[in-house]
Amino acid sequence: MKLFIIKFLAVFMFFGISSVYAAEPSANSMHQEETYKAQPLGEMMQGFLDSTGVSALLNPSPDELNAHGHTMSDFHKTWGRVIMIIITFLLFYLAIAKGFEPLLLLPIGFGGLLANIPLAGIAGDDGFLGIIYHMGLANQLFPILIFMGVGAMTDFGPLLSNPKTALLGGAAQFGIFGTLVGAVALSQYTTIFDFTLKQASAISIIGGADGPTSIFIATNLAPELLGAIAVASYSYMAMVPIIQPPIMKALTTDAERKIKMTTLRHVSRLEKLIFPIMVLVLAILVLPDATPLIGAFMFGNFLKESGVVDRLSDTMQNALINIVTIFLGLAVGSKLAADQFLVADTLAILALGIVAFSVGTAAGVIMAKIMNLFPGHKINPLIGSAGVSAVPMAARVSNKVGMEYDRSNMLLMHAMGPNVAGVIGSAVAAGVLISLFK
Amino acid sequence: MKLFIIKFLAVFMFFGISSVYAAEPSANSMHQEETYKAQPLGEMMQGFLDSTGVSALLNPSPDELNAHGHTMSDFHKTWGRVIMIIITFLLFYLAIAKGFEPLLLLPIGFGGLLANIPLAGIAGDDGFLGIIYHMGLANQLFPILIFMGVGAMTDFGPLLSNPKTALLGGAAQFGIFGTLVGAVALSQYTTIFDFTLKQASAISIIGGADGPTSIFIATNLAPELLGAIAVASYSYMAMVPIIQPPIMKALTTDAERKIKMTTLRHVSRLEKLIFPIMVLVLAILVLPDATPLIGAFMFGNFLKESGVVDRLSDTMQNALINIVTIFLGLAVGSKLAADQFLVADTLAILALGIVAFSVGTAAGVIMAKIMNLFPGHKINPLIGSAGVSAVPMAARVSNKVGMEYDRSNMLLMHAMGPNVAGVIGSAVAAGVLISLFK
Amino acid sequence: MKLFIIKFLAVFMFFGISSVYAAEPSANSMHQEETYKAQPLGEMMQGFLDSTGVSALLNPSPDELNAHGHTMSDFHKTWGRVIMIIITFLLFYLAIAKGFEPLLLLPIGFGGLLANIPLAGIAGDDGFLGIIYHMGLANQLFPILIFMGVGAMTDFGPLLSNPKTALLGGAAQFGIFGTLVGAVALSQYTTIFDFTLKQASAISIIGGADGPTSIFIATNLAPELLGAIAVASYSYMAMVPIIQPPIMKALTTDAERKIKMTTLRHVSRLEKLIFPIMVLVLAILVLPDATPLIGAFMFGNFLKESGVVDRLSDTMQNALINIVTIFLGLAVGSKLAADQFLVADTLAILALGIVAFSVGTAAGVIMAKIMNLFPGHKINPLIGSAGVSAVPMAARVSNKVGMEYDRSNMLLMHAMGPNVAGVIGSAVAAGVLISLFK
Amino acid sequence: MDTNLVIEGAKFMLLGMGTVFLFLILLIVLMNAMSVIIHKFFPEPQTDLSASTVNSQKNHKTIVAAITAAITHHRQA
Amino acid sequence: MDTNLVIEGAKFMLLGMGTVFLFLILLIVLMNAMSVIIHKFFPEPQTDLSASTVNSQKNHKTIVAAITAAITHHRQA
Amino acid sequence: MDTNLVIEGAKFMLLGMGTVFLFLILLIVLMNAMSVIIHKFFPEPQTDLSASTVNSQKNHKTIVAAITAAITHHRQA
Ligand code: NA
Ligand code: NA
Ligand code: NA
Repeated sequence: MKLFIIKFLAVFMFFGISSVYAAEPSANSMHQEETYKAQPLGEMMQGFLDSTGVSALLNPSPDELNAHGHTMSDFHKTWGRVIMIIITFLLFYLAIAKGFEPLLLLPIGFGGLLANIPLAGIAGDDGFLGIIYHMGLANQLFPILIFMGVGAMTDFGPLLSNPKTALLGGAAQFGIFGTLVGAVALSQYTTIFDFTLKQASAISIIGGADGPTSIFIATNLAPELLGAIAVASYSYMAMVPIIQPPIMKALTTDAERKIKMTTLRHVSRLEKLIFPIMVLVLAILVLPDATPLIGAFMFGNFLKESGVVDRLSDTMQNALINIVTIFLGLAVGSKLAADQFLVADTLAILALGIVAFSVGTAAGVIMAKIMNLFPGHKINPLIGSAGVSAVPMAARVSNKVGMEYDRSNMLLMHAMGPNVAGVIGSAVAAGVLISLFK
Repeated sequence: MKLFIIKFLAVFMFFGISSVYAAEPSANSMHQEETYKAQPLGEMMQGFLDSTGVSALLNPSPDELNAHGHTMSDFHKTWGRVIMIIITFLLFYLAIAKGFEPLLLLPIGFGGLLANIPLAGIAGDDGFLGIIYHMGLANQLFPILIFMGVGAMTDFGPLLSNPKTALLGGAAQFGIFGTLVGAVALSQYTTIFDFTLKQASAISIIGGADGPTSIFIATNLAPELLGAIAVASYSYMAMVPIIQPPIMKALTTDAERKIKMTTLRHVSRLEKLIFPIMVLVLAILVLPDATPLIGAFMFGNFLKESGVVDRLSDTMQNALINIVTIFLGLAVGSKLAADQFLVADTLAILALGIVAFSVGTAAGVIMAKIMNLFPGHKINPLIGSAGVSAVPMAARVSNKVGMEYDRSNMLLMHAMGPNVAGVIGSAVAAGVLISLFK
Repeated sequence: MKLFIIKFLAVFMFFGISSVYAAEPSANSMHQEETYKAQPLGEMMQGFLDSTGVSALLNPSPDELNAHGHTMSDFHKTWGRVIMIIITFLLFYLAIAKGFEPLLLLPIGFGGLLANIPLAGIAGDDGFLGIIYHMGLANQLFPILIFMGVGAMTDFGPLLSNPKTALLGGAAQFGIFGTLVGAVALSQYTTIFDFTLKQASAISIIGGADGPTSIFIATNLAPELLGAIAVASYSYMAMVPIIQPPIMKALTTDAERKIKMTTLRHVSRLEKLIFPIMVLVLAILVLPDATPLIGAFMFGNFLKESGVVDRLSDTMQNALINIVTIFLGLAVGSKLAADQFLVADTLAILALGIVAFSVGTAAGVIMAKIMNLFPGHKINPLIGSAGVSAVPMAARVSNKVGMEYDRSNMLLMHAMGPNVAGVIGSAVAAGVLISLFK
Repeated sequence: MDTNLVIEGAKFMLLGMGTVFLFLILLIVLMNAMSVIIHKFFPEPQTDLSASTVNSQKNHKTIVAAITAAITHHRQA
Repeated sequence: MDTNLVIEGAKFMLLGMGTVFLFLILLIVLMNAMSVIIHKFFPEPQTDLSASTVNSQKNHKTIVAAITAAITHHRQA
Repeated sequence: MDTNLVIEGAKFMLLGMGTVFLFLILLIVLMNAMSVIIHKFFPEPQTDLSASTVNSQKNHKTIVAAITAAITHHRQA
């Protein structure tokens, strides 16, 4: 041991000798301008007390600015922050105890908690939440990367084996556009809401039940509403087992709920391989504005189905999507600062979001009933609700409700078709909105 | 369940009350300037039809610009894009059905597909391909990170046990410089090519048969040719089993092909540990301009051989290199836009690339024959072709051709020496080119 | 095979025909301004020789600038670089042969090696070390991400089961502030040191024995000293088994060293889940300036303890922290350029760092002795030294020294309490320093 | 000159739902066409299935062999 | 008008150590309070433990079953 | 005053191939020197090999023990 210390001291000596050689004054060793100003201890203590969170929450400084450099109301500096912090605790509770989409609500909630800390400026341009936000959310890269990973996790087999169920995923998009009309109507004729067409569009996309799509569109059309939209979107996706069943039951008869669907045909590997390219080419021809989302999704899916780049596909589904999920969640959470979230708009967004979800669910179910008016294999309308996407939970709900009425009726795989079609449908709807505001 | 809904509504109420407190007008709730302009439905439909891909491909707008803000010819806006999309399909076919370097050709191809979508601007500065390009390819970070991972995957043992085979990896660089002379000669005296010295250098490096080195140099010397150079480089690396054998057989006699090489000596761990540092120090002394590439490569190798940071080495070889491969591929693909790829230069690059590859292969084989003129253990000239690098495929080709003539002649490990020396040789050649253009 | 070649040639033809269609002159095919200037071969050779590392080290160009665009002394261009390269070799030796924190010292050392290469400019703004530095170290993102990962690896159970041991982790911070006073005193009254208050603070934080905290504070308060501070911090953390035992033994009696501590009580999952939130809320109320560090740490810990996002927690502890460790190490290493490291300050930093470490160790041990003056369960003072953090090595040292005197005395889990409290304590101390210089 | 947002919203709905259904109907047509074409011209080789079964059997046997070797080794030790 | 750095350093120490101890003492108080509250109002269900044991036993059994199946298979083969 | 690119290219080749060979020849010399020095002064301890064998044997035994335990457990159950 002693020998070792001697060795180490020798290294020290070496540094020493080296340093002596470095005799010329260098830029580093010059005494820097001292930015620190001495104060009497009393003032210093007072200054320190003023910099505690307790003081900042009770006696906010009038010149404290928000993350965007704007002034904030006193409410947003004080109770607003306390309320927001309590709201993030509720998100934690829902995520952990109730299992509400914890993968996103925990990082979003924690980001919101950090964003509401006074004086620290964590969500500001120099804070780490702000840095992460600008790194990948302001430019919409994170939702795109998430979409790649989700694409690599998606199996289009059930849709390919029963293509016509795609229509259910189309009908469910009525949740988006119906809510859009409702939102602008209430904005125009009442004083309840006051949304621009852009904002209403960004909100209505919650009805698409796709987190990344919602975040992508919100960042694009109404970044000031991003926090509320993301929270509403993921919360409602988590609440699918609560929101959907009553609607599904109200719109179907007992006989309809017991419809058994024919077994799905086998889908060849080649079909699955060509499908992502086919969808992308169709999007190119019909709606190029939807191709960033659809392209990213189909990129992930194509890599998986190719079967020759498993290491890339695995990384997309694991390390990459996990890292991006952490960053995306924190960045979205940075938009939960009190002065941005505790506004009347948020309540309106939450209300419109659940309307959008419900309308989408109903539209999917009704579409199935309409399709049953035509000849051909009958569709169990319970799988219509899966068209909103919220993959794969909505499909599981279809299955569960179906089994309530006939324990031998396995609807899961049948519901996966409209479920993934709903993702495509929402991406198309998003493309239409982007296109209209260009 | 009902209890739960009540709880959730309570949260809602809470939001509501909070929002009421937030009574003062905030920046968010103020009505934003509406950027949307109302149009009659007919015009709107027309505008929407104009924004379809079909329309954009058939009647391109005269003021549509490319990713760099320059004007494009009508050909590049229409059939050019269609042709490029078909070319990316060919890349997919080669990667999936023929096993052509799918890890890079699939992401490159998909990036190319996305880059040729009209109106969407995915390869533009605000599109996600453009963002990824600027994040890590414009600044040459991605090829450096790939090199780190490749370094961590490389075993210099075979080279250390038979050092003189490094000369084969040197001779193969004649593929680079010979092609360079040819390219400038044809540019000077004919009208076939019209390359500057910089462009010719960037193209010739394809003969180095190292993807990251090619991309690094192309980004440095001729970014406008990056797409074609990268595609050529990876395509030819994938075609090594087709390109090399005829050349190898034409240049060797039957007796030469049956030469058996002496067994490789055991290499100690310490040798492998010191080797990367030794190469780097040599590069520092001889050619500092090669040290970014060689340094990154040897960093990865040194971490692996140190044996004390396996978790870093594993991450480099897996999560990190996979993520960067996805990004690098997409970013390179963004340079496959029709207006950049469908130019006469591309054909010239493809032609020069295969010449460079073939010359390098021949030079390696001939070098082995020259070395056999001197006394000492004889070298089987079939391992000379492995000097182009294309690790480890070229070494496998040497082995395979060798076994065609003598089933008991295992050349694989002997060929790994020139194979990895070829990587170093190409990095040195790249350093010379960077140095000359500084 | 031939068929295949024909197919490939068909692709070529296709390119060719496409290119012919692309007849109009494009920006790419126009001959670019040639930046290269022809020289006689002799001059070229001379120029090339001047661009070798040997020449740059022996005859440095007078107008060579450092990574920040400032002039350098001749010493720093020549022997300084050689010395620094040798120092990085010493770091490699310590990391590999002696097991000194290889996860960080290897990347830091290699970064230092690359940063001292003449002419290559790897640590400059366009070099890859410079790019990595600006990507995540200049903005302090990397240490924050490391802290998240470390948080996800930390178990607060031992602290929760014996809360009062947190005081030991507090006392050890005396190493920071005691050294701060000493450093400014020697700067004021002697000519040995010449540090500003900011610099002295950044140096003293080495006594916190937390790598990320040191790097975070150094980047914040004295980026010009970052290299030396990081190297000192990690070196001393690695030397804990050498530095601490003599101090621990000198300050304790034989009876004290044999004190057996009561078994730790079981800690419920809920306690572990609430703890990170509790610490963060306390930090918000008392010291918001400490919340970036504490928030990141507790985010990681909270995700782990939540038990519902294991895939995120695993990624944080593996892929993410490993990638960031590689980048952080290289970026820190880029600050080991001779002109920044081979200055008298470095020696002072190394000297002050070990003082800070020793004072912290002593303060922890003495605090335990003071606590034993009060009634209640006795604390073995050997666990006091673990309060400096250096998790988990300091706790292991406590255990090892304890077993030297009583082989049945297992102190490890008891020492983990002050060990993790030391991390919190250092983060609070860091927050105080940030707050005072705001 | 105020824009009637409701009418605009209705136009959005018309265009949006129209495009979504157009897209999905075209997709259904293409999926059906692809299925017909692939089953006619590129039928999935039956051997594929058996190949993968063979493969998994092979894996299975490898595991069994490893375990047996381990046990044998243990008995001998 | 020169600042006496030593006095400033001493003030830093006072504030710094004061804050660190204040923070940790509050934390100790909170930890103790939390422990009391949780053990009183949210005692950890004993079933949790047995549940996890059952779970791990289940895993264990699965492994054993797999090995046995493998061996049986091997003997039959 | 036009540059003759071919001559420039030839110079590049000369310098380039020269540097590549110079570099690799120096590397060969260094590799041989290193080999001699390391085998003379830092011979690889033979124990290393056996240590790793012991280690892998240990691993092997652990696996065997685990399997045996599993089987015993299963028989008893
Ligand atoms: Na959807
Ligand atoms: Na090469
Ligand atoms: Na500490």
